[in-house]
Parts: sequence; C-alpha cells; structure tokens
Amino acid sequence: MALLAYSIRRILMLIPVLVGMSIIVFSIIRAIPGDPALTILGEKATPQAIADIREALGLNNPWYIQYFDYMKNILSGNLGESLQTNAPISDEIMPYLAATTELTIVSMLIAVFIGVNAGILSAWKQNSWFDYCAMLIALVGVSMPIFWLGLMEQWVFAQELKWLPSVGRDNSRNPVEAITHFNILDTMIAGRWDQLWEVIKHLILPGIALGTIPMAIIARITRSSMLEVMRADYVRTARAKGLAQFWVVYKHALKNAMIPVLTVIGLQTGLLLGGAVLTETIFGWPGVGRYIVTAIGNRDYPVIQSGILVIATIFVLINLLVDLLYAYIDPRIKYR
Amino acid sequence: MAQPQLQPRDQAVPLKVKQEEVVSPWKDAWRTLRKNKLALVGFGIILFFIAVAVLAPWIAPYPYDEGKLVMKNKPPSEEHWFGTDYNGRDVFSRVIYGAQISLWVGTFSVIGSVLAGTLLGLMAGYYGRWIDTIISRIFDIMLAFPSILLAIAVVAILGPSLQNALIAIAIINIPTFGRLVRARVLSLKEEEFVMAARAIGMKDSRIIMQHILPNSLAPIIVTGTMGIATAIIEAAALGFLGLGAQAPEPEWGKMLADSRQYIQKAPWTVIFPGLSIMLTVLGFNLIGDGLRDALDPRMKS
Amino acid sequence: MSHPVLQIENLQTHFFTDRGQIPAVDGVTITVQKGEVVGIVGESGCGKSVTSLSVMKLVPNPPGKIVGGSIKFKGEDLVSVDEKRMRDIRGNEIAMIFQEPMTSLNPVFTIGDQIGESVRLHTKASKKEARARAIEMLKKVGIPRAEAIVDEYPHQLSGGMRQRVMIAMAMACNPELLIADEPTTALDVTIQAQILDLMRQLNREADTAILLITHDLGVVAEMCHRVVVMYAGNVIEQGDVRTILKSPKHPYTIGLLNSLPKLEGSQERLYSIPGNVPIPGSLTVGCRFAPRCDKVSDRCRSEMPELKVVGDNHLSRCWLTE
Amino acid sequence: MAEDLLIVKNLKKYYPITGGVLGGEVGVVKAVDDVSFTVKSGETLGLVGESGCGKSTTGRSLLRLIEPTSGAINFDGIDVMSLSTDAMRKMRRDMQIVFQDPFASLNPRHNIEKILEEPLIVHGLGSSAERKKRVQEMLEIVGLSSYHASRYPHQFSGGQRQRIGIARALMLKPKLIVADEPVSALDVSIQSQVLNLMQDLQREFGLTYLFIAHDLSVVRHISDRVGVMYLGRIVELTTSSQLYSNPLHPYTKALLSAVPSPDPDAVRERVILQGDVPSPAKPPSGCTFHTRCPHVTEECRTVRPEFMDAGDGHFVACHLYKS
Amino acid sequence: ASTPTTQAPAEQPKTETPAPAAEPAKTGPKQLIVGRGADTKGLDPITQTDGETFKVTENVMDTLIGFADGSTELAPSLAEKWEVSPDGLVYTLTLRSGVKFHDGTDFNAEAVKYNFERWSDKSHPQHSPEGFEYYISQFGGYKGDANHVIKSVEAVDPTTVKFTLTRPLAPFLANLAMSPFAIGSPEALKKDVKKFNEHPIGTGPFKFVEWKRNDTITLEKNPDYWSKGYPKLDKLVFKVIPENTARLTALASGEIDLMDGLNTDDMPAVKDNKDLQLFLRPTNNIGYIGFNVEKKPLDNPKVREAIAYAINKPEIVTAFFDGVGQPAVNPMPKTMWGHNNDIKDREFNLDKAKQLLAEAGHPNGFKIKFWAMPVPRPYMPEGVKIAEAIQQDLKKIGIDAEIVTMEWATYLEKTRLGEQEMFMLGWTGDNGDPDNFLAVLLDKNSIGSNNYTRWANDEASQLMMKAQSTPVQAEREKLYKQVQEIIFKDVPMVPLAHSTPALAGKANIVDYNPHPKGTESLEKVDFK
Ligand SMILES: Nc1ncnc2c1ncn2[C@@H]1O[C@H](COP(=O)(O)OP(=O)(O)OP(=O)(O)O)[C@@H](O)[C@H]1O
Ligand SMILES: Nc1ncnc2c1ncn2[C@@H]1O[C@H](COP(=O)(O)OP(=O)(O)OP(=O)(O)O)[C@@H](O)[C@H]1O
Ligand SMILES: [Mg+2]
Ligand SMILES: [Mg+2]
Repeated sequence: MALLAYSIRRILMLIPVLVGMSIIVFSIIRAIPGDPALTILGEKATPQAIADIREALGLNNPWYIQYFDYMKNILSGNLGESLQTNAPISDEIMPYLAATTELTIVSMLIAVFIGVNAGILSAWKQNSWFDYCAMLIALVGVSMPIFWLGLMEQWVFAQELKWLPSVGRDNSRNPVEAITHFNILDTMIAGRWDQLWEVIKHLILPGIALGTIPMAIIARITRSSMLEVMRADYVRTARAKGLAQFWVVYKHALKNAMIPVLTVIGLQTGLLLGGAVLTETIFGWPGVGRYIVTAIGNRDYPVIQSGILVIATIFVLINLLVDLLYAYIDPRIKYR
Repeated sequence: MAQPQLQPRDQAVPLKVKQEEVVSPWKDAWRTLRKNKLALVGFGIILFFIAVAVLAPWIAPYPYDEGKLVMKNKPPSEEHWFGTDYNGRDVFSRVIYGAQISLWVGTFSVIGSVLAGTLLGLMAGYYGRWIDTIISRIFDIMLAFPSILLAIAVVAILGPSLQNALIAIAIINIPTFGRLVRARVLSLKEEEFVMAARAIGMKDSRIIMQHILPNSLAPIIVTGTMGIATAIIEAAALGFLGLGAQAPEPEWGKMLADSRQYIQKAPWTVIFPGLSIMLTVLGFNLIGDGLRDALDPRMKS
Repeated sequence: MSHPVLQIENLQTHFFTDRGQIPAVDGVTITVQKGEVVGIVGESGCGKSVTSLSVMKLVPNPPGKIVGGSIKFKGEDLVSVDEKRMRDIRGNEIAMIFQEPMTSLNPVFTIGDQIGESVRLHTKASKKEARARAIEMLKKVGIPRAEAIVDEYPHQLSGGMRQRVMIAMAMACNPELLIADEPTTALDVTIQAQILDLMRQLNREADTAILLITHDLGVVAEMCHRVVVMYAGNVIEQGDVRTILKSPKHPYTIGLLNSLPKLEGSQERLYSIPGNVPIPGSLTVGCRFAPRCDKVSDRCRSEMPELKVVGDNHLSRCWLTE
Repeated sequence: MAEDLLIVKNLKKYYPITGGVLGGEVGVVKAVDDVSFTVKSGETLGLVGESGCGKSTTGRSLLRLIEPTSGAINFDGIDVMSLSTDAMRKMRRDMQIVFQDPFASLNPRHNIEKILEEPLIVHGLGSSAERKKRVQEMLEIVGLSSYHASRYPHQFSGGQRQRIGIARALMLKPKLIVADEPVSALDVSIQSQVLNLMQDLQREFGLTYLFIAHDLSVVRHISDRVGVMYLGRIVELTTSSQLYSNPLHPYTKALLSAVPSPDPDAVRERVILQGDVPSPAKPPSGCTFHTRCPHVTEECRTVRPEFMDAGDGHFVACHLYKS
Repeated sequence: ASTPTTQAPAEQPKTETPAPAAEPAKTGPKQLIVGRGADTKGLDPITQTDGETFKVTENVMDTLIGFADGSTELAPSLAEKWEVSPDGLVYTLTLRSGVKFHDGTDFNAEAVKYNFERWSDKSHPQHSPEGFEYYISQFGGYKGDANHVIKSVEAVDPTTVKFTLTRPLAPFLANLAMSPFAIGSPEALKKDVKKFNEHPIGTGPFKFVEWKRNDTITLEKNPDYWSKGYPKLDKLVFKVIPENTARLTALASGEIDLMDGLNTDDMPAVKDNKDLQLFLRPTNNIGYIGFNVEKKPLDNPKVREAIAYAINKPEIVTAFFDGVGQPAVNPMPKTMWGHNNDIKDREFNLDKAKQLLAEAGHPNGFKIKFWAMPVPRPYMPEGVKIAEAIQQDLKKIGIDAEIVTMEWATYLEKTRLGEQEMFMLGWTGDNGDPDNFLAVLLDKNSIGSNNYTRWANDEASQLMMKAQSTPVQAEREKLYKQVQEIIFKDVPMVPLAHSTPALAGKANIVDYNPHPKGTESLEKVDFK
C-alpha cells in the first residue's frame, strides 16, 4: 500500500537525519569550552582529581571513539548515564519529558482551539471589526517576546493579584504521586480531584505564555488559508448547491484549509517541545528544556546528547504524524 | 524592406491615446504598500526606532553605563522618565541605546542568513542531484534541532557576547532562507520564462543571476523582514539567558533578565525594555505582512 | 414562447475596487424560455460569468454588487429575495456547473457525498436515499461503475468524468434552469463532444432550460436555440442561432465570425478585429465597440446605441442597424 | 523549398516514475514514444493532438530543452544530439521557441527592452546602441510601438505579450521556430491577429515553423502539413488539405468530427469516441488507440502498427491501411 | 564542606512573599520539609564535594568530631574525647560505646579504621576510581604519596583509635569534623559500595528512606540515636525547588517549612510576615576581587592598590548584600580566630587611586578585562551587577574595564589556568581554620588550584607553612596576622565582603541553628 510504503520510507529517511544530528551534537558539545570533570568537582578541584575523573569518564579518548561507544550504547537501547548524577538517562528523562509534554499539549490545545476558531471567524467576517481586532491581537501575539509575557503574567497574576501559583507543577505539601508523570492523568487515576485542581492552576500561566505565539500563528495561517480556500471553485460549487454559509465554511472550506494549518501545528508542537526553555526557566517548570540547558551548563555530555536526540526524534515523529494525518484529510496526497 | 502586405500589423497598436506610464513590478508593489495602513504604521515604528538608535547620543539624557548606586531602582520621575535600574542608571537612556543593539543584531544576522541561505538554496535547487541531497539533509538536520537550543550551543562554543549571539542567530536561520530559495528555484526552474532563457542559449550562471534570483527576491525580502523580527526576539532571548550582550551593554533582553528580580519593586525596569522589544518586532512584522501582500504574485491580476 | 423561466432585465453588476467602480455587467437583458437552450458568447472578460453568478446571487460581495435591473425567475425577482429563499432556489430550481471541472469539486469529499449533499439539502432524503440517488444520477450521466465511483474522490477521475459528476450534481434535484459556465472549455475536443452530447440529451429528456456560456461559436451552433452576444458588459446582439451565425447585424459579431479559421476553409488571410478586448470600465461614453469597429462614426464615439429589434426575434445594439 | 531542415527519427522521451519504499524508479511515462518526422525548409508543419499526448515534449526535445531519452535529430545538417552543452547553446540561435502562455514565458521583472535584448547579449551580438536599435525595429515588426520598450509584461494584454514572445524568438533571426500552442490562450479576435502576424513573418523572413496546437481549425489554417499525435505517437501525417478532406486514421476522423462547427448548416457524420485517453504511464498494448477505436480488431490489441506511407506522402499508423 | 559546586546557571526570580496560604493542620508525625535549589549528586559523602550532598548526609552519618551549634568550635561526636601528643604527631580518640549503624552493626574502632583505609588506600576494594577529592586536599594525598600525612590508623581497643601523622598538621581535628569524613557502615560498604551512594548507612539521627531524583529525599527518625532525646522530628524531607522565588512562594503557601537561598531582596518581606522567620547563617566566607599578578599591568602592586582605592566597598555592600553582608578587609572571616583586626581598610578615594596610577606610570589609565562571575554564590550574589558598579567607578580613574563572563565551568577552568586579568571569586570555609582560607587562596603552592591570583610571596608562604605545623593556636594566630599584613600591603586581591546567607522558615520552627560551614544536621530542630 502506498501509504505504508511511504511511511516506511519516511521513517527510513529519519535515520540519516538522526545520525547526522547525533554527530553534530557530539562534535558541538565537545567544541564547547569547559571540562565536565571540572564542573563535577567545582572550584575546589585539584588537578589530580580532575585527571582521575577524566580518565574514569573516558574523556581522554578521541571524540570519535567516544562517539562510537556512545552510539553502540544507543543502539542497544541505552541512553547512557548522567555524568552528574550517574543515573541512567532513560530513567531520569521521563519525568522531565512528561512535564514538558504535558505543558506542550495543554498550550497547544489552547492555541489550536482559540487560534483556529479566531482564524475562521476572521476569514468569514473578513474586514469586519472582529477580523481587525483578532488579527491585530494575533500580530501582537507573534511579536511578543515569550519571556517577557511570562514575566508579566507572573507579576500580575501570581505576585500582585495572587490568583495563581507562579512556579512549579504541583503543590509540594500535597505532591502528586507519580504514576505516568503526567500530573493531570496521575491525579485522575488516583481520583485526587483536589490535586487535579492544583495541577490545573499550575498549568494556566505557563500554558498561556507558551501557547500565545502558536495561537497567534495558527490564527493568522488559518485566516489566510481560509480566505484562499473560500475563493476556490469548489466553495462556489457548494454555495451554488444552496448550502448555508455556516456549512460552507465549517465543512467544505475548513477541511481544505486545515492542510497548511496542520503543518504549522505540527511544526509548532515540535518547536514548543524543545524550545520551551524560556518558559520553563521562568515558571520553574521541571521540563526537558531546562534539563538540557542545565546539562549544557554542567557539560553533562551524555545528557545533552540523549536529551537532544530524544527531542529531535519526537520532533521528526510529530512531523511524520502530521504528514500521515494529511492522508486522512486530503485524499489527493500522493506518497512520492 | 517594408512590404505592403505587412500593413495589417499596425492594427495591433492600441487605440487608447492616453499613454500608460511605465510601472515596474517593484514600483507597483510600493504603490500597493503605500495603501496598506498597517504597513505604514510598521514603517513608522521602525523609522522611529531607527531615528532613536541613530540619534541616541543626542537624545539620551544620561550615559547608559553610569549610575549612582544610591539611586538604585527609583520610580519614573521628571529626571528619569522610565525610572532607574539596580545600578541607579537611567532606564530611558538605556532603552534608547538598546535600540541600536537590537536593530543592529536583527538586521545583520538576517543579512548573514540570507546570504548564506540564498547561496546554499541556489546550489541545491539549481544543480539538484547530490548537491541538493547533501544541502537539504543538512537543512533537515538543523531544522530538527529546537532552534534556541542550537543557538545556545553555538554561543556556548563561541563564548557569550553580542557578536557571537549575532553569529548564532544567523546560523540557525540559514535553513529557513535556504529552503525558501531552494523551493523558489525549483518552481522557477519549471517556469516558461526560464525555459525561454535557456532556449535563447543563455548560460546557467546568467539564468541564475538574471532570472532566478530577481524572481526569488520578493519572498526573500518578505521572509527577511519577518526574519529580522524573529532575530530581534532571539537576540533578546539569548540576552535574557545571559548568552548575548554582556554588561553593561543595554540590550533589551539582558535588561529584562537583570531586572526581573525587581519586577515587583521596580516594574518599570522590566516593562519598558519588554515593550520596546515588542514594538520593534511588531513594526517589522507589520512591514513584512504589508510586503507580502504587495509582493505576492497571487494578488496580482 | 409564453413561459419564460428566466427574465434578466437591464442587469447591472458592478465591482467596487480600489481602482474604482468596474461595470463588469452593465445592462444585460436575456430571456430564457422553458426548455430552451440559450447561449451567451463573448470574449474573455466581457461579463459572461458575472452575469451567470448574478443570477445565482453568488457574485462575491464585496467587491461585487448588483446595482440595477431585475432577474425574474418564474416571475420572482431574485434581486430582492432574501438569502434563505435564495438557498432554496440554488441547486434545487436553478443549478450551475462551472468551467473548471478540476477545481470545482471539493477534493476532500467523495463523489457520493457531494452529490448526496445537494439531494439531502433540498429533499428530506436520508443518507441512504441520497446515496442511491447519487448512483442513479451517475449512471444517468454515463459514468461506468457508478457504484464504485460514488465512493471515490474527485482526483481519481479524469476531467471529462469530473464534468459528468458536476452535471450529475446539478441535475440531481431536477432543476428548471441549468446554468453552464463554459462547461467544456477545459476539455479536449473528443471529451467536449461527449459532454455536449450529454447536455443535449438532458435538455431533451428533462426539458431543463439551459443557459450555456461559451466563447466558442461552434459550440453555440451545435447546442443553442438562441444566442446572446456580449461585449464589454453589454449585450450587443441577440437572436436565433441561425440568424446570428448566418446573418449577423452587429459589426462585432460579423468580425468575430470572420476571424475564425475554418476547418474546411482555405489558407487565406483571416479577418482580424483590430485592437484589444477592452478592460471593463475603461470606456464610459459611446459604443463600447467603437474603438475597434471599422464602420465607426462620430456618433458611435459619443452615444451608446440601444438594443433594438432588427428582425424576427433579432436584437442588435448598433447605430448602423437603425 | 524542398530540402529538409529538420529530420527527427525515433524520438523518445520517457519520464521516470518514482515510488515504493526506497523511492526508486517504478515505471516510466512514455511522453513521446518513437516519433519520426521531417520539416522542410520554409514550410509549416502542424502538430495536433489532445492534451498530454506529448506535443510540447516533442517540441522542447528538439531544442534539447528537455533531454530526449533517445532518437536522432538532424537540424540543418547538424546532428543535434551529439552537440556539447556549449555547442547546443550556440546552436539555439537557429532554432527558437514560442510558448503557449505568453505571461509565464516573460520574466515579470524585466521590461520589454531587456527581454528582447537578452538573446543578443547572450550571443554577444552588436553594441549596446545597435541592440537597442534592433529592439525598436523588432517591436515595429511585430506590430508594437517603440515606446512599449520600457514597459513590463504585466502592462500588456495577452495578444501583445504573445507578440513580444514572437519578437524575442525572432531577435536571433532563427531558421526554425517551434511554436508551442501560441494562440491557445488567446481570444478569437486576438488569435486571428497573431496567426496573421506569424504568417506575415514567415513570408518576410523565410521562417520554418513547427506549429503545435490542439485546435484543428487553427492548425489547418496555418500548416502546410499536419501530424496528428495520440499518446506519444504520431498516428497520421500528411498535407493539411489531404488530412481534412481524406483522413485515414480512425482517431483523426473522430477528432475532426468532434470539432463543433459554427456553421449551423454543416451536416457531418459524428463519431463520438467512448472513454478517456489512457494514461501515458500505462499505454495500451499494440495500437495505443485500440481501447477507443470503433474499428478495433484482434491484431490492434497486440501488434503495434507501423507508421508508413499510404501513398502520396500520406503517412498513417493503422492496421486498416496495410498495403 | 562548601557551597554546591554546580548549580544551573539559573536566573533567580525574586519576589516578595506571596500571601500565606492556610496552613495545613499538623497532626500525626512531625515532618519537616526543607526546600533547596538543587538535588544531591550522591549520598556517599566522601565521594562528594558539594553542599547539597552534605545537607542530607550529615543527618544520616556522623563524623568522629563535630562542631558546636552555629560555630566552628570543635565538639564531641562519635569521639567523646581526644588527646594530642606534644609533638603534634599522635592523636588518640576515645569513641562513644554502644553506638550502632542503621543496619544494626556496631560502630567501633575497627569501623573507623576501615573507613580511613578505604579512603587512603587506592588499592582498597571499596576505594572509588573517581577519587576522594577532600581526602587528598585535607590529608595531603593517598597512602604512599609524598605529602600524605596519616602514617597509620590503629584500633587500639574497640573504643580507642590512634592516628599517627608523618608531620604535625594543625587543622587535623578540624579536618576530622568535615562532613566528607563521616563514618559509614563497613558492612554496607563492603556489600555494595555503589549502592551506598544511593542509600547511605551511618549512625546519624535519621535513617535514609527514599530518593526521588531531582525531587525529594526522605529520611526518618533513628529511634536508637546515641544522643538521647534526639532527633525531635519524625520525618525529614528535602525537596528540590530550583528557583529562589519559587521556593519562597512554596514556603509562604505552606508547601515547605524551611528554605535556603533566600534573596537578599526578599528579606524584608520575610521579616514582615509573621508566619515566617528569618535565619542568618553565621558568615564563613569571603568574596573578593582578584588580580592575576602575572598579567600586566596588574603585576604592579601600585596599580592593584589604586584599584583597591577605587572600589566603593560600603556602597556596593549596601546595594548588593543589603544588610546581610559586611565589608571585608582580610581574606578570612572576621569572626574566625586569627583575623587581624588591626588592619585598617583603605577608604574609597578616587584621587588617591589616580595618584597611585600616575605613580605606577598609568596617568591615563588603561584597558583591562574584568571577569565577572556568571552564577550567584553566597559570597557573591550578583557577580555581574557588582562588576558593573565597580566598572562605573574604575571609569572615573581612567580604567576602561571590559566585563567578561562565561559559563561557570569555563570560568573556573580558565581562571585556574590564569587566563583572566582582573576577576571576582570567593571561598566558603570548610572547617574553622584560617589555613582553610589563607593558604588555600594565597599560598604559592595553591597556584593552579585555588590561588587564582597566582600571587607567589615566599615570605607569606613560609609563614603559612610554619603556622600549619605549629600545634599551639596562639602562636599560629600571630603568624596568620603577619600573613594578613603582607597580603594587605601587596594587594593580590581586594576582599570585598563577608556575607551572611539568609534562610527562611515557618515561624513555629525552633532550635534551628544554621552552621557557618553551610550545612548542618537537623536533629535538634522541632516545631513549637
Ligand atoms: N472579484 C472581482 N473583482 C473585480 N473585478 C471583477 C471580479 N470578478 C470579475 N471582475 C471583472 O468583471 C469582468 C467580467 O468578468 P467575467 O468573469 O464575467 O468575464 P467572462 O466573460 O466570464 O470571461 P472568461 O471568458 O474569461 O471567463 C472582468 O473583466 C473583471 O475585470
Ligand atoms: N516532467 C515531467 N515528468 C513526468 N511526466 C511528464 C513531465 N512532463 C510531461 N509529462 C507527461 O508527459 C505527457 C506529455 O506531456 P506534454 O506536455 O508533452 O503534452 P502536450 O501534448 O503538450 O499537452 P498539452 O496540450 O496539455 O500541453 C503528459 O502525460 C505529461 O503528464
Ligand atoms: Mg468566465
Ligand atoms: Mg503542451
């Protein structure tokens, strides 16, 4: 089947990309000045201790040997161990990944719901008062430095108004028992509705901060895509059938207009996953972006490598998913 | 060698007397743009910031790097319109000098990405085959990284400084332009006027310079304008993370980061730099939007 | 000749753009009788499509707007009816097919869905009934394997097939009037012959009146009972197909016929009308054809002639025919 | 006017179809499949056929704008296929092409002067002043005015643009012009202007045309001889009067009968073909027309008919006319 | 031990205290949740150097000798008393009897011997390939190394251990009190030394229960603790909340009970909040501006002195240490014995600075690179901002200082290699000995490790060497005062401030005494 062949081919095509990425990550982080031994030992390290630890970590080997060793591990399903904590990265990364994923999904849901609908309404009521306002807001939205937005939110809603917590994922006096590491799920599984409410409160501010830009982008793309589709001949056909404008818009136009929107959603989801560094920093969100940035600071090579590889893999997989979703929406897609 | 039977040709001369003026596509775009109010607002904002940046030494009431510790975090007043920061420096003056940095970084990083991206995109698109495969794969790989992480890594290698932030931003945006140009070249290659150029015996290099590049320019300009907006935000983000401009340079993102701990006590130290970033970025986005509408061939009849 | 299905009277549809007001249709009068095939011919941009869209009240608004005249469908003036009533009429009493079969079908819905939608919209048919009706219609327009095709997507069909689907969709609710806007322009001659054949057959069987828009005088000759010739937003000549093709009165119609290379004709030089097709709105006074007319007089340049009866069932808009 | 300017033998152009798991080649589109013809100096050879039958591919292959898969092209005594890229570029001075879409074939960012001057610059002909003068002359020749030189393509009407396209082709004073549907996009009244112009120019400059079109009446009007293409092959080739008065191939007959005539009195036998043109990716075996042919025999399904002379230089590829 | 060596180069959002949330009613077991900035790296204290580790291990494992509450006075711990031979070479410790490790095995002299053998002998099966950093630095190397100071450890009887040294080492007892040298259960170590790092077993007031990485470490009461009546708490939880502000928010909302790393800006808010109380950790650190004396023009003491005159200590301390720091004169805490109080600091005087510059041959100043710390440390909370403030003043005497920062590890590496010109750094004391400041920071033998100024003064080094091997404290005091004078005169560094790190806790916490060394056991802490 064409779709299957296409999927397999896409996945095969990922391999060189991932290998390329791993090589790049590997060489980049080794080009970064700073010695992991020293970061482990700190300002009180003696030269002897530094030498010892370098030897123990295999840092004295040439980088390609280290690379092959590392890849050998990866291929046997071992993401390596953190130099800092000596814990297996595959265990360690899960809570971070879950935290980021949860935040990303929530932000994206907000962004898609509001963005798509605002875009549709704008296109439908082109040049109306609503259209102008929505598009101006969207334009401001894409121009918003996310870290500033986050700070402002924190200031206004957490510090001044004290409506919402400003940092973290849950209330540590009443911590969520980790099952899946997805707090919303975990609280629901445990039936802890009080905790669920806490978790949701913690999600609101970072969710909005992270969701604003994709929301604005999605609204703009949806609008222009809708406008283009609304000019299409088949929309005229639908209207010539006597279909009400509402159905013309939400049935005939929307499904077609969603194709570019979907691309953007996929792309943005990927970007959020990895690019949440700033939001996570501001909102003390124990996510994978911070995990990697902290690791960069610590020269924790295995963590940086595996962290980025995991993120990139998810990113490409999301894009693959989007491509496959096209097939569902657009039967014309030829898998070539 | 005029021959009488050729006479009917004259029929084609339009009978319209009023002589149409020559409108080049660029001029045409400019006219459309002038009618776009939002784009004009964008131009206004950017011209304002450019003026501020250029005139900074004359309009800034204080130097950006001198303050009195005793004047720490004072609210806006007559002497200090935007208040003072943690070192007792005038925020207004710092914001003004900050315009220089943001515009500089935004513009030059994009110029860098455009030059490199265009070159790579042209090569990939026009020559195809293995060159295309290699370049496209590299773009794929670069795009699979979350761009801010890539920028962080590049700055980490080069060391944190404004100039290195600029380089990092230029590097991470290369694939954006490279892909754009490549796609453009691929579609232009199939255009009949390129075929026509080949048909008159034109060389590849000339086709690229005369036909492909000029026709790729419009989307490059649009994306470039928007790219400046993104680059300014990225530079501010790097500054915010302490990886861009270094003290005491009044880079807006860095000002935000340095003052965030005082947000409750001295919100003016956070609000004004943030607003400046947003306005500048908004300005470029407005222009970009306007340019796209003006230059988009689909909008033409 | 007593039951006009459609009476368009002095229709004016203008576009309001930043370049000014464009009178795309400026005084069009057409009558279509029950069961009659009326052709509208004219060169590109003369307002054929806008006229037909005006009847459906589908002119994009903004920028387009019907600014004058009336469109009477079985006595009801469509210009003044509300949108709800219009929705009842569209696809039900008046159906329309478009020039581009490639783009006029929604690529993301199956053929059956799209035909069925029309049926369900105007009758109380269930999903199943609608599907049955869709299959029936597909068979009627000569699509082989209708039961399978009904579940396929438009891109899986050839251009000719798609145009058949469009026709099936249009005819699904037994409309009294079918507006066909250049239904065969995008098709190859052999396919065009098939489609025209089909339309002729439908006209005969269902007694559906057809307003056929085309720029091909050959198609007109083969299909139509009556012809309306348009030029720059005006009707300039109107009459029985024989009259118009055999003894046209208006210099434009004459020129048009003469500039056609004939299949059986000689290698002689063709006649050609000088100048270009005008941009609508570029001429405001006088006869619109005056700048290209070889029999032009001063009067033509200053005064717009009326559409006048010049013969049996034959109207023309020219000072020369006075 | 007897010598052959262009001899095309067994021209083929196959486009690969990629797909499958590894994205390899899974088949070919036989866009042009074994086409042979000659064009005599000073004549107009018409090429008609329905869309997708390979007309444009044929035309472009001649100039090697598309690299043919195989075949021999001899132009003015030169083996075109063996030329190097550079020699081919020079060669193109003598063979030019006019495209169907007059807008798409003009660079929207160049003004007319630049467009017309470019061929001269490319081949290093004339000084700047001379070139400008040539442009002015050429504009007059194709019925435009010299003041048009500074304008841009979007400021012209379709007919005018096509005149510019023709002017560009003429700038190098070529021997052969491949006109790929030069009037298909034009209105009837404009179409006749352009056809007249082309005929005038042919007479004036002694040009040879390969005139591609899908409109049979246009081809009939302008051509000395006409070739009919179907699915990548020429099925019939003869003088235009022969073709229209005495078509041999069933496809030609059907095609002719399908053309609507503006004469309401014309009484013609109608042949309405069933079905669609098959895909060139999966052309039928034997005679490619056998799926739609009213006279199909068993032989047609399996054996590919030879393209041969049925007398008087009337070539046809059909089993009905085996001598 | 000292401050954590690594910490995310994190920004520190700072806020005032949010409104206190309703406090959950405390019933059942007494539980204390301590919020902190980073997670522990490993729980085997000898393998670690970082404060976040010792914060936990000090509650699980005891050292032979302890410190008195809130001071660097030595106090009995696992050793009840000790004796030193007159030549300073033999130390005899009498151990507490009846003490058991958490795994039920006995604590005795053999256990002590085992621990020291494990630490000192590289070939010991439970020695770690990554090495024991602190052992090397405090005892001069491993067994067999030239400078190794412990000749032998003998278990004389179950409650008596005898240490014989190769040379006198004045801070020996203070060293034994350092957290890395806590005694672990030999049985547990022998069983699985790797696991010990995850699950430490000692004799301390709390037993290890659970470690959720990057989140919490839970300890529970050791009912059999040798110090009767302690610990007071039933459960002790260490919770990671990286951002200072976040931690304060969590404290105010009752999610945690105690936190460290309070921003100085937030102190007034804590004071004003009647649900909270402020704790100040006695100072045991120094933050300084250093000069790489190998680089021109800093090789000229006049230039260094000029800069010293141009640094406005009082103003900087007020602006950035906000009442929890005091201007420093010497590179060791004022509260520590041996501090030379007679030295009068230079006042802020730009004219004097200019004059000195002119004398040094730089009347128009010069350009210089000023390395600023990228991460906050207790001794230097806002490196770059302080650098900016200093930069402003230097400009006035013509010195154009370009501020340079880089990522922390790189900063340490490069300053260690001596690439810097002017720079800032600091030090937190590990034990209560002046040697741990002066020799570490300015002895010529420390160049390449912690003497970042690369100041090699033979006279000072000799005096320090002498002080190190003199067992009599009064004599040592004199020597150290002399050293401080030399340092003050030659200006290899400008001591900037001693800070008192601030902590915040619930108002009902009692008997919490922050220890100057930065970490402490929480056995006495209780709720009102
Ligand atoms: N949306 C629009 N906005 C502005 N002007 C329009 C619009 N649609 C049509 N027009 C104008 O109306 C005129 C008539 O257009 P119309 O589509 O009716 O021509 P037509 O006769 O159908 O031509 P064709 O044969 O090319 O289909 C055009 O010249 C165009 O300028
Ligand atoms: N680049 C290509 N890759 C694959 N197939 C192609 C390519 N170009 C053309 N074809 C196929 O080759 C066949 C012939 O195309 P060609 O353009 O020569 O037809 P044509 O006779 O000129 O048609 P038209 O009248 O539509 O211009 C078509 O079926 C087309 O799909
Ligand atoms: Mg039309
Ligand atoms: Mg073609």
